[in-house]
Amino acid sequence: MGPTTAGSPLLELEGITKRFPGVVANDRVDFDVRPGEVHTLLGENGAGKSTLMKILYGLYHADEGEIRLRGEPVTIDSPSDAIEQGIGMIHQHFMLVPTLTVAENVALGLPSGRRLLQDLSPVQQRIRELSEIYGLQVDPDAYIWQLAVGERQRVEIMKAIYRDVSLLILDEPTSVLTPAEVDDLFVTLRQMTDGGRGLVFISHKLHEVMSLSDRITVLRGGRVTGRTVPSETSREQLAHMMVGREVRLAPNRSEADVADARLTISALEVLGDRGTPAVTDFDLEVRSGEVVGIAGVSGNGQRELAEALAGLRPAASGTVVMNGVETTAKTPKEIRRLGVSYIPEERMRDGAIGEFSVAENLILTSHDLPPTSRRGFLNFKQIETGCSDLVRRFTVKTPSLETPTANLSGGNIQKLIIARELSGEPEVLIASQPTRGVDIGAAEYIHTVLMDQRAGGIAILLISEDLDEVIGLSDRIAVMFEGRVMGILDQEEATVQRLGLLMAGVSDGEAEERAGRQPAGSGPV
Amino acid sequence: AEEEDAGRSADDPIRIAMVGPSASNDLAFTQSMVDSLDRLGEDYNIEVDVTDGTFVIEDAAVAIRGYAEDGFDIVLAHGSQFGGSLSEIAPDFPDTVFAWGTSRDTFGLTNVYSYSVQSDEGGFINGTIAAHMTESGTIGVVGPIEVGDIKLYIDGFVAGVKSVDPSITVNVNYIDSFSDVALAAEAAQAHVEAGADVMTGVSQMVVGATGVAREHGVLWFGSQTDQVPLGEEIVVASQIYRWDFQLSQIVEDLLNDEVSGRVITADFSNGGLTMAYNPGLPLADDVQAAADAVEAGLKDGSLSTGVE
Amino acid sequence: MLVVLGANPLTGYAALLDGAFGGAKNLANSALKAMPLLLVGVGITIAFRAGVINIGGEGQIIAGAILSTLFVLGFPDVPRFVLLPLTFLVGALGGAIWGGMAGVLKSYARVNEILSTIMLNIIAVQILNLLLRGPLMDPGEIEKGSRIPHTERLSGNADLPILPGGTRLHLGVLIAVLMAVACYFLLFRTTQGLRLRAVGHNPFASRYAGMSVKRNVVLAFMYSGAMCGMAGVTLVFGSEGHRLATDGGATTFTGAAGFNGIVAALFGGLHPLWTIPASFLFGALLVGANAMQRAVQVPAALILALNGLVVVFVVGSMYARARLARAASESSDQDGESDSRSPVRSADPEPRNPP
Amino acid sequence: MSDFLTVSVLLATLASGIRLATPFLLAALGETIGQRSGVLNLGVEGVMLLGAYGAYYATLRTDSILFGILVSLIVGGVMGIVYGVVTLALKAEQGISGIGIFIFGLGLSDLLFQKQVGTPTPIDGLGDVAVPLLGDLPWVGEVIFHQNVLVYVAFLLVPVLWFVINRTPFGLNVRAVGETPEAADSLGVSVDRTRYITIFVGNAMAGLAGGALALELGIFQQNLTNGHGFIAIALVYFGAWRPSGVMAGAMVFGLVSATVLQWKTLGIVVGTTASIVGMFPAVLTILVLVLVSRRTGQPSALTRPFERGH
Ligand SMILES: Nc1ncnc2c1ncn2[C@@H]1O[C@H](COP(=O)(O)OP(=O)(O)OP(=O)(O)O)[C@@H](O)[C@H]1O
Ligand SMILES: Nc1ncnc2c1ncn2[C@@H]1O[C@H](COP(=O)(O)OP(=O)(O)OP(=O)(O)O)[C@@H](O)[C@H]1O
Ligand SMILES: [Mg+2]
Ligand SMILES: [Mg+2]
Repeated sequence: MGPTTAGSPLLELEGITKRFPGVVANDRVDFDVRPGEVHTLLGENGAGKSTLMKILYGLYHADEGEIRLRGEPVTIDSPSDAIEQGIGMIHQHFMLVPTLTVAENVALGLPSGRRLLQDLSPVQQRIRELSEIYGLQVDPDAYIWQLAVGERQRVEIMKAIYRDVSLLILDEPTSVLTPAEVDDLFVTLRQMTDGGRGLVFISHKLHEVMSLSDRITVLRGGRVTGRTVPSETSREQLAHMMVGREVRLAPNRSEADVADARLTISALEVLGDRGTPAVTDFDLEVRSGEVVGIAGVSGNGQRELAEALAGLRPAASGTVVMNGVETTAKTPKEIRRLGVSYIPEERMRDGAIGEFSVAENLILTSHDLPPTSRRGFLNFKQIETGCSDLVRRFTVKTPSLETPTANLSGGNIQKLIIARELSGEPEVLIASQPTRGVDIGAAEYIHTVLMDQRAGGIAILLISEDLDEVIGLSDRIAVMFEGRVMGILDQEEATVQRLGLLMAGVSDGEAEERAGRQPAGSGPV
Repeated sequence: AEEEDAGRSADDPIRIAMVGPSASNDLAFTQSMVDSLDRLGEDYNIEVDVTDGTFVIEDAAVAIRGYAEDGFDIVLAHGSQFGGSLSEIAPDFPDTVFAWGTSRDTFGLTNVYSYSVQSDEGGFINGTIAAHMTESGTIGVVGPIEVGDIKLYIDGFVAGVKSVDPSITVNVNYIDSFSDVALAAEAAQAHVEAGADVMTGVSQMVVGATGVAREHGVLWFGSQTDQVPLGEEIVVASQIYRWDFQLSQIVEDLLNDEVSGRVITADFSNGGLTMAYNPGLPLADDVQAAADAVEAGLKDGSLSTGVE
Repeated sequence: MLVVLGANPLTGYAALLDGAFGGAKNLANSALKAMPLLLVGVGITIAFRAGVINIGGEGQIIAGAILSTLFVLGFPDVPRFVLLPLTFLVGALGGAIWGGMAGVLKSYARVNEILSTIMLNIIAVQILNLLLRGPLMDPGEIEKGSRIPHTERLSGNADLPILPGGTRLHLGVLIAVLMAVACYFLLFRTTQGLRLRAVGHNPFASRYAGMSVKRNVVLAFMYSGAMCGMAGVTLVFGSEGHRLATDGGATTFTGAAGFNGIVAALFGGLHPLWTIPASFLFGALLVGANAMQRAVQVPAALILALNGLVVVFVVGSMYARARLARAASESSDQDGESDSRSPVRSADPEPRNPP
Repeated sequence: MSDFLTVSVLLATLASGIRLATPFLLAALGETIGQRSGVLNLGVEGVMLLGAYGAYYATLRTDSILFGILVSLIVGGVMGIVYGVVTLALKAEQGISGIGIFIFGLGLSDLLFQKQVGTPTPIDGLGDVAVPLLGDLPWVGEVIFHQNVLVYVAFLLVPVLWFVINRTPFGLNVRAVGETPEAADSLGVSVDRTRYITIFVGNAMAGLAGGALALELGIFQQNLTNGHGFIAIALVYFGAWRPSGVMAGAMVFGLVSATVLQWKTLGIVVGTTASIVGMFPAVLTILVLVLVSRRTGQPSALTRPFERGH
């Protein structure tokens, strides 16, 4: 990792200010990128990272400030302006058209060689060449919907490389990748900087930040609160800079007080959206007072597993027994009545109703149970007192119980969901990605709550892609790969490396064989 | 009692209100009444107010009641579908004269007139001429809904054709709509494809059928109003409803203070129905003679259409 | 627009205002015109709140009218105070069945509800015409040979009683208002209402919370249809003719209330209570337009054209209002996950000023 | 009558079916291109009515059918711009604003007709043109390849539209914008511009569909289209958003209507059975929607307004 390149910056952002109703998302932010470097933006949720990058990419307009490219002031009003200036962006969410092929996705928005006719053959040709050069395996004729997440991310990179960008923004590109894929990605990114390109990198994973960055800028509340380089800092220090206080990166775990089995999954098979098996031959047991983690790269059947356990997706075969009752043929409501709660993966989609008030969301799962409901009518007095209590106990930051939930911050919405799900005093909790996209401070709180619940005797199934989280919280860890359990490790024997290999589909035996041949420098810090 | 009659003196115009289901210029049922009111105005001192396009019966009912409340002397509910409402409204306004049609029902009320037409007579005349003019031996009829004066006309038309030559095929097609021009056109097209070289039809949807007729040079016979505007080169003859025949009787009753609800039927003998021939398409002499003979026979009662 | 049409706009508007609001009689007419709009509008509101678009008001009105007519034909001699409530119930049932079909089609066969309701409208009209030209035709008409497609005068026991005050106002108007209030309670005070709104805003979260989206979609359509069915009852048993009639065409007896009710609902900001004044204004506009038509001879089609503009304008301005509302409210971290929902569906549940 | 199964009757029905399918096809193809870009236009019926009136009135006044066709295209296009502003700039709920456009078109066309024309005055409609060679075929040529020019235009538009959607950069933009507008936008494809174009073209085609109806009939009257527009929308679902499928659907509807009419003309169905037959297209539409409900091909962004940064 070479020293920062001298010479004039590729990009300079000066005094960028962006206000949204009620928030200053960016407050006089200065930021620059030099050719050949990776400059990381770090900050908790809502710090304004994406906003700053969207301004640079022409998706938002800055209220104040100046953008200079290669020393020249420029105005960027739309993505086309950005593209014209040689800026590319990999967005926090995939920007791909699933029904089109890779080549079509790459060709989108580019002038065709044959003007009014779409001629894809030169595009396909060029994609193959670039695949070769950058070691990016993509098939130009494949449809996006056929691709796995990792492959899709490669297509995103290919789009940028194809356009020969000189500045590439990567907004949380690694959140959906296996550690091995992250390594591959970093190799490609390094190749890009070696070619003199500048990169802006955004990630919540501090070890990635430490390993890839040349420089790091930390945002808090829309303001720059720190600038540093990896060699002069640590993960703990970065966390402190982001949150503004001391953060415990690893939660406190007490001794497990395990009792009888509360959730038993045997030989479960679940079909995915396309009708092919997404979960196969799945066996797992979670006992009272125990956290069982499920690690894995997203798209390996975790979502289908969670949905099947919730009764949202039929099981093709196999059995699930919760609290002693077989549940595969039960409705979501019946399962909930057995004392099962969920923290769904997609919080705004599955967990809460944005337009509903905080109170309405808090009673969503118990609205038809006394005392919330009385003979079909809502008991507003009871709702008021019950919800105030929950908001206080779970420190949900909200102006009032009537506030539309969409107005809350992501972390607070997550706390609201957890408050609701734990309010029914469940015996089984299925938590999917409970801290995904949640900032360090809120994550710390959520971890504490989960540990308290475990101590209280709940059986917790924790599905997470965040290895630190899984290792930190779980008593046992099952790794899911292509719908199966690749292996189950006890907490003590679980390391990021071992889990990473299992997540990539390499069984423990194979892993030992390979141990000697690991590429240097690719291991996470 | 003349003086008591809402204080109307002989000099005041008679106020007539009309509620009609389709547009005043539909070249069909509603227009025939508007035209008739115009003709009536030549003989009487009248003031006319029209609400047209009230195909929704309840809207018509509100208008009928509104006119009655506003003190009109005569309120015309021009459409047999309005009878149900009228039977409920008329008893509330014993001093207002109501007339409706086509119908033969006064609900036993003394202030309700009903008017009807013996439209089978004109149908019979048209049918007679049509039978003489067809060369293919196939005639098409585009009808809307099988009710009242429409059914009478079409039955009369078929009878007229058969009276000349029973071997002629008459394809009758009720398209179940007074207004669906496209369907009427397609029905006409089907008739043409079935070999028809003469057609007839009733109601405002026939404009679709006459378009097809013009395109294929198929002769056309009309009813209700003079349909020559729909095709000078194809419209041979039309039966015309002269509602002023019935209206003038009602006005006379009113002026003579002899209002008593009754049924007034127009036919060729009393002049309530007449024929209009297209001067641009004169009939052959023998055909005209046959038509005139039928008309004369209907007038003096020596001939009957045989239609119920 | 009047000027373009060559009419004196002052005379026209004077006639419109007078026709709509001038005197008790005209006010009553406006209220009578508003009555089915209100019932349909409230029904449409329920559907909207549950995230489905019900264009099937016409068909559901007809279904309610047919079933209630059959009922009264079958039991003409039941005393009025028993017959009337039962007639409304049966009419509501008819509408609920017809609406429920669209719900079932959407939930269990994934048929777009906009299209299915439009088709169900057509089918209902044809069934109505079939019945009125066939088994339900007034025997008197058959006897006379005039064959007008309407039923016999229905039992006087089912006539909607005229309210005191010397106008034509009848019980149906009161029932419509009552239903609007009832639907307000249903939507915002009951557990069922919470489920309907939850499903409408976010089916995914509702599923996760244990609600059956399919079931609630069907229910929403049934409630919606029930309201329209009751509108059908008021149109038949409160009509001048006291009978079920058709013009044989697509407009039948409804006067396009099934469509105009949508306009009223939008006008009322998709809130049951605001739909009350909104439908009244709208009913007055329709009544006044008829007066204007007579005064300055402008075709009634003008009102239809204006209605269309109103719909487009109201829906269009919702976005602007939503934006303003968003700008006004304190908004914080949306976490980039809030998806853009249509402004209509994210209409906030609080009453808003009628336009 | 027993001769309803003769070859000539069948051919006549086929020809009639093709003719009846034409307005469906034109309107449905226009709706297809709009929906492929993610915009649902429920106002087709209203636009068709305005196009029909425009074509009729222009032809009535100028005696030029060509001018009439042009006017129907322009009227449709103008409505497209209006609808574009409402749904793209104002982000109005598409389902409802489309109904508004329908009601507006229904009212305005009737209003203008009553004020400007009044009495239904016929115009000389579109004459039939024989296709060279094919038109000379015995039997078939006589019946099927003697149609008015808009029939040929409509059927030619099927491959043209397929080509534009699948083989041109613009078509690529349309498909992307209808599926994942955010992705298209992030690559500099203007979502709004693409949609304005498809709505403009789609509505112009709806206007033309109305024009085809009016010029074929040589007349205009209130509610001339009588539900054509709504069935055209259903046909897009039927055809799974593909021009060829839409064409198949339009033919099915055309043929069903033609057969029903033929049967009525020949007295095979009479009286109240006619009502049963009258509801047949609607029942068929629902059945079809049930059968194709797999939704294969439905553009994911259909009815979803696009706003950058959301
Ligand atoms: N379109 C918008 N309208 C209103 N507020 C917005 C909008 N976009 C972002 N914000 C607000 O601006 C602030 C910064 O958000 P931004 O998405 O930039 O955060 P971030 O640092 O990228 O967070 P994360 O780590 O969750 O991605 C937040 O408070 C957010 O709620
Ligand atoms: N040479 C090429 N140039 C451009 N696009 C191509 C080429 N070859 C294949 N395609 C792409 O392949 C697909 C064409 O598939 P296909 O011919 O099956 O069309 P379709 O979408 O199924 O349409 P339909 O079945 O309605 O005719 C399109 O997505 C098209 O863009
Ligand atoms: Mg972000
Ligand atoms: Mg194909």
